[in-house]
Amino acid sequence: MGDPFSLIANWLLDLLVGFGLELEFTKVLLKFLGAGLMGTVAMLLMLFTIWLERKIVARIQDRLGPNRVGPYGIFQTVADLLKLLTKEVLVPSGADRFVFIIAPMLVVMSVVGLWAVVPFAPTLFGTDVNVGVLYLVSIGSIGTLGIMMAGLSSNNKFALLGAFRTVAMMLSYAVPMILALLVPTMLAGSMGLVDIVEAQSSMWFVVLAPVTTLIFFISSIAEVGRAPFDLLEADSEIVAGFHIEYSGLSFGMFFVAEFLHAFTISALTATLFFGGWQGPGAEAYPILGFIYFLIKTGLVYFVVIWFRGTFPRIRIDQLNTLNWKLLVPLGLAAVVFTAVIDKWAAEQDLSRVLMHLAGNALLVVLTLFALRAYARSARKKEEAIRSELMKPSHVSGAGD
Amino acid sequence: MHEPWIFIAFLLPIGFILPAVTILFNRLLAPRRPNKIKDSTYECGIETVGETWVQLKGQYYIFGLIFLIFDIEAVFLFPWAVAYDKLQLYMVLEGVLFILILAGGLLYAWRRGALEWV
Amino acid sequence: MIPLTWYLILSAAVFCVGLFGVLARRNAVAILMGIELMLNAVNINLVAFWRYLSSEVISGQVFVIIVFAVAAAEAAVGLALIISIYRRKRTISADDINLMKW
Amino acid sequence: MTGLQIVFIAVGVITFAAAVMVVVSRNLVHAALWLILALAGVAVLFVILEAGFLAIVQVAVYIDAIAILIIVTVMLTRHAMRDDEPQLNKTWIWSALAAILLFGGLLFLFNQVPDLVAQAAPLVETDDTYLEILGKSLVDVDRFVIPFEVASVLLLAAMIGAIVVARPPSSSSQEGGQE
Repeated sequence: MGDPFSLIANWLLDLLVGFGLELEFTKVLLKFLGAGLMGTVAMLLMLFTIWLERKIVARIQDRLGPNRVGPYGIFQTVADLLKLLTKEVLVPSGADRFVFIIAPMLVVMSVVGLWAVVPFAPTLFGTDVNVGVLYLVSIGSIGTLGIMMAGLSSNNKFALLGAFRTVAMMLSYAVPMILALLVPTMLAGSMGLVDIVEAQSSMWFVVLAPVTTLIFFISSIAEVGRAPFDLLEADSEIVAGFHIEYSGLSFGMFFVAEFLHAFTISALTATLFFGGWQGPGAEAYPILGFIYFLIKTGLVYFVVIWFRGTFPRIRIDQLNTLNWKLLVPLGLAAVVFTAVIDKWAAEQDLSRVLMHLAGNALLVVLTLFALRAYARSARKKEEAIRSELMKPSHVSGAGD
Repeated sequence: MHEPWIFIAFLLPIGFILPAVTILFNRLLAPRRPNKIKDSTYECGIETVGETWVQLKGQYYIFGLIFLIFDIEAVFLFPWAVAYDKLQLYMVLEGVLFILILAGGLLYAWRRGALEWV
Repeated sequence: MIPLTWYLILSAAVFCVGLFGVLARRNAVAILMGIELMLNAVNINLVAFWRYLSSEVISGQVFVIIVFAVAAAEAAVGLALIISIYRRKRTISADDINLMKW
Repeated sequence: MTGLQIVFIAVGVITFAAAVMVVVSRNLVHAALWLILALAGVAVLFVILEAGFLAIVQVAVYIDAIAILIIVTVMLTRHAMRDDEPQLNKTWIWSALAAILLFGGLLFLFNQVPDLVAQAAPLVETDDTYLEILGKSLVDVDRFVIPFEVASVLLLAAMIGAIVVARPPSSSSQEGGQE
């Protein structure tokens, strides 16, 4: 009774086979239907999450947010969609037409593709491919390619520069993400996301690897290009970055991809580190697991929106420094710590959880010391420059 | 062995076709009156100066390069991480050595100032 | 089931296309692209032979992974060289990069 | 099984056509995009060959990293060569002949080998998945630990070498006006 997903799938299978279809063919057909359903749901879900996000951000900023169309403005996104649907799709002169047109589709594809391996419930997942984690990395990066194509084909130097900056940022932040993904793989002994969720039945990985969780979360927010990492398309400061020449729903697709990606990384964080559908009674009643999954994803998504509502945009050199000088070394250290500690704890027969927590605490302390040293040297440099500028000779020299 | 991939083989084209259909709808519904000024490059109303293909700076290459190296590193390390439970301590340490050698490369790039945004 | 020969023919065809690119293109980046095509053709062959002749041992896969690593290193250094040559000589045409020829 | 054959032929034709476009397109950005299509085709071939890990690695390494690096290089060096210049050198006809001859020779060779192996044995299922075997053999002293560590040294060397070569000369005067 608690498992409507396999119930429906089996019922459909029986029904279609009853029509005289071949079993193998029917299975493939069902997969096709499932994929179509998943893609459609993913795209339609945006109508809701965009509204949700606008509403929450508005509340954080002490505004009302959308409140005209429907109760609480819930149909605002539908109205926006209809408006965009009537906007002319421009292709700028001198643009590389074909590349220009397929770029947003590629971006959406890379995000929708991520959903294939996410286990929503014990019996509800697209597919359990044994290289799931690496799949996330490689398919997610195809979006980078789409952004680059958008910038290259627009025949606009600002689109080109925006695209290259975005690509540089996405490539940079993919590095700590890959490193962070190594840790759950190691702890679960598998790259399949279904296996990773099952390995968290006794203990969520966030307890074993809090530092890694944070690295993954931050780098995936950067990968999406969300605030506070949205400086490359900061609409209040520069024009729009790589999608400056896009209009109508061509632009809308970039928009959809970004919001869908934000939701997807919440789902992935919940899956990889917060136990996915794990919870009391989830094994017996998969529908309960699905609800747990939704609650966890919703909470993580709320944190993503919270980040967006509260953090100021960071500067581009800070963005760069944060990645290469903090997240990547920390990610490398976290992988090494986890690898050594887990094996060592197993050999010495020590408590796994305690050892991991101790290792992470040590990592945090070391990081704090390194940050203090870094901040001191930076302050010293700044003071040196300031005292240089304040010298009387310098001031009078400038007046001559 | 092919079975897990069939779903992906369907989902990726669907993820491509859905936005394509939406944009197609947009094209059918929306007016189409192109003119020269509307189609010109948008630079906040200022006339475009010079050619589009501005010279990019070499820094982008460095970031792509470091990403490439770490990507390959991941290719070697993910199987190692999958087999982690079945490895002995010295095998784990070999993987750690692999990471440390590459961390040396990162350190070099750092010292050379290749990681600065200029 | 697909005969092994199909893979061999496809890989040979891609290899020859890549070879033509390497021999005939003037632009150094295009030459590198040709090399990538050739490496990929080799990879198709390696994986096909692994699958058809020795799927019980893992060596074929390790072979391919090493080829990936070498291809990455080759692309990284090759492209860096092209950028460097462009900086110094303002050309990336393989015809003009002939200082070491005689 | 014919379904798989149809998929193979479609993917093979796309891969080959994309490969041809790589070497003939005048616009280097287009050539790079065609290269990406060819690489994606090869990834699908790996899936058909039941090497899922390698397929994903192909996407991760080639499409996400190497192809992007190639496009970046094309953009960096775009001013050196215009699209309307001749893209092939003077001896291209001989190159084409060499490539065709090589292809003919290879076909001849395939014809000589009597019936390679028509049927692939199904993959043996063991207790360990093949990824585990792969990971284990990479760090096993009796198997591939030397290539594994040498690969890391190779990557280190490539990284340092490429940074040294690609870094702009310290006097940035000649690079004026860059973004």
